[in-house]
Amino acid sequence: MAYHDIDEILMEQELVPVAFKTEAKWLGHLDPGSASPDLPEGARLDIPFWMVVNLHHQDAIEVFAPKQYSQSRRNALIAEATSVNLNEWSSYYYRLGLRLENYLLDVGLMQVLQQAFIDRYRNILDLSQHSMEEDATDATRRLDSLEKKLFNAGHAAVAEFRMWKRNEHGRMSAASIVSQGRKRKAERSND
Amino acid sequence: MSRYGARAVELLKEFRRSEANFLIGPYNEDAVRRIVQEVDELYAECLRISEAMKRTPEEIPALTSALTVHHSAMQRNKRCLLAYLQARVLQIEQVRWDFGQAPPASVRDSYSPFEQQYMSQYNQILQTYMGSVQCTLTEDLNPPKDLLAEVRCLTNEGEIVTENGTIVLRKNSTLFLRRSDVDMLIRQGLVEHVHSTDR
Amino acid sequence: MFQDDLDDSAFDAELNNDVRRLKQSWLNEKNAPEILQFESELVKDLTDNVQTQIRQLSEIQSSDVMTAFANNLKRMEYDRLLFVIRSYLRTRLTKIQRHAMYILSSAEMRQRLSPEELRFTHSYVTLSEQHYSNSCLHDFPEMIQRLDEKGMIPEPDLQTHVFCKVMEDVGDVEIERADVSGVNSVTLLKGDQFLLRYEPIRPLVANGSVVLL
Amino acid sequence: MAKRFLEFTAAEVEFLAEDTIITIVPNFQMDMLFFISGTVGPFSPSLPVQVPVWLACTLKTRKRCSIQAPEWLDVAYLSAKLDEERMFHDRFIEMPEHFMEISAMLLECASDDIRNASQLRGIIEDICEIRYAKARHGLSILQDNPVATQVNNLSLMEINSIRPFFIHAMNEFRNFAQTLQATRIRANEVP
Repeated sequence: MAYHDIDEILMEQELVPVAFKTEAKWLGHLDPGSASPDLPEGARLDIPFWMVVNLHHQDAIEVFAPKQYSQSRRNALIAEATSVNLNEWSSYYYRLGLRLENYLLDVGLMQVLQQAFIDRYRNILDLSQHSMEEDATDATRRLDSLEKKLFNAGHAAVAEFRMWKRNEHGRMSAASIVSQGRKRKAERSND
Repeated sequence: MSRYGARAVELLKEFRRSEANFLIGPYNEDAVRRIVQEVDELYAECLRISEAMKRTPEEIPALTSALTVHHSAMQRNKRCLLAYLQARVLQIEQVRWDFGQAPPASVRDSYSPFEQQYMSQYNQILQTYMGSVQCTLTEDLNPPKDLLAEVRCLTNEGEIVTENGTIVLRKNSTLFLRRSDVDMLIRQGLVEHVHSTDR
Repeated sequence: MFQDDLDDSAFDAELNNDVRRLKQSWLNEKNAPEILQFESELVKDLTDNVQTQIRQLSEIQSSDVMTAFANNLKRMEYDRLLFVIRSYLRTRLTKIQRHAMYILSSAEMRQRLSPEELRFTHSYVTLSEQHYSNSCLHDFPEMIQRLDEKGMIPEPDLQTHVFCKVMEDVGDVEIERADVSGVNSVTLLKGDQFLLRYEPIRPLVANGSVVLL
Repeated sequence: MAKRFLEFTAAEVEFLAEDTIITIVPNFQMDMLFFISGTVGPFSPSLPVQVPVWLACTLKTRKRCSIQAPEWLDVAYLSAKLDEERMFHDRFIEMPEHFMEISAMLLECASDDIRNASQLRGIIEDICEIRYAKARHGLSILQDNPVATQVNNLSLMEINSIRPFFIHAMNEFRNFAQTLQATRIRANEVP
């Protein structure tokens, strides 16, 4: 686990449905539907993943699969992994799924995740090797953040290699912050 | 759903948006202050829960979850803030490598006072290290192709002193400069590379 | 192979072995997830050598065209070596910054650094601690002010995959514990290239029987 | 500090290739050059001499020499390699070290010294394409968690252009496989 990894931190903000195994005093405010200051035994609500870790460690809660991992979603992934817009389901589909392993103990879910990644991975490979700079955003719209990272890694290396082949790599270029600044200025003056 | 940590997550998302545009966003002092304040409140709540536990030991099982949640929320805020600060530190260090000791004012204005201080001290320890190995590491970032590189001036910068003497930058004029001198000028956006002389 | 034919040439016989070793250390350093043993003598010898030569060159102001030409060519060679040295040191400094606290916490890692790098690491850790403390930590309740709690210190990922080339026959190397996968070892023979995890070949990179690509 | 200092660029791979020794025929007289990495020369008009590629290109650009194409930079030789490369689908043919970079550099600065330069460009392009397609295919059929992947005869430039994607993907494959395995073990322990 990377402490400073912003993606990891944002992933841990995803909501997870849980049920409290015992009464939890003074935590009523976690449940927007409840007016009571306390959570009764068996209370079901969604809490962010980062809150799950320690509560589960103390055996205070039972954890359920978030809806993006429901049986119908799994079936859709098994049937046609490549046509699913994973990003729409969750930007952290795989990462959260993998992290939930410890809490759900669901071998079936892990198999579905692994197979989905293997099935979709070939498309990502093709995209990263073929798509040009302009349409990269469009191509990656349907990818979750883990897939996007993979795409970016492949895409950047191919772009650099192509530049070398075009013999442009010898050119030194301005730092990205400066070129950006200049470009923005130019756009403004065109207005 | 609890709003604990929501501000801190917002701060990180804001950072992500600037980063996507290759910009160093302004240091969000207000957000940092509010997050620190939230940590204070969470801590006060932890104390309140602990005291209740001492007062009524039979309620300890029912209060443990509340203590855990508030404690986790403190750690969560801390982690978000440190991630924010560290991500910015990486950018600040990058600026030192890209622009040398004099970054553009627009970049510098985005720093907090502590970040300004970080910048100058980072610069110092880097200089000390480079001095001790007798090697200026911040130049020569690309493999040398030839001794000279042809550049076109982008601004009327006038006279500039380099390692190998004084040169005059007049807009749109072309110059042949020693590669070691050229690197930094290009990264500062003062000149652009025309082509390698040997390729 | 044509390359092998050329290896016997007179040019190659005089090739300074240090330069070749430096280039390999540079490759290893760029591709290994962790900081490797500093090649102190290599770097010191080559740096001294290059700097002496550059000084000598700048003292010779020859009006003879051919001498000036030869000097230019020499200067180009020195620049090439300087580039490798600088890039090697830069790569190491990048890793040091990433894993500074981890490096300081381990005697084994500390001794991989040059004295100059070690001094830099200490200053860098002090600087970071100061900055995080000033910016937010010292405003926190004391119980959460620490920077070295479990999981907080960034460490190199030794499990990452690397590309490597086998320089001498090694034989079977266990790559994976048997419970993770059925097949768990791979035979490393001279000349083979692999993509595999770094951790199992870590000692082989250190002793030079495997190099990273 | 920059991630780029931890990565190899195409320009750096080319830089390494520039130390390869080739033969030139100088048109000038000059004593031995005492380089730090070795001694070059002496140079006499019309007398072939061995020098590193970077020096050869520098001299050629200044019209101080002609370059002798390496034996392998030859239509018959490379055509045979191309056929061989086409014959095998599951492995890469052994090529001269740094063949992509050296041929690119020499064809750029010394095309007048090299016979059939444009034909050579075409053949090399074809070889590169086939090898690239093979690498991509090899990547696309990867799945699960191989212990090690053999990549004999893949050149440094080729490795470099697919490295980030390859490494990233393998790390993820392993992560999925390990998590699945851990779940299996844990789920069996649950009564």
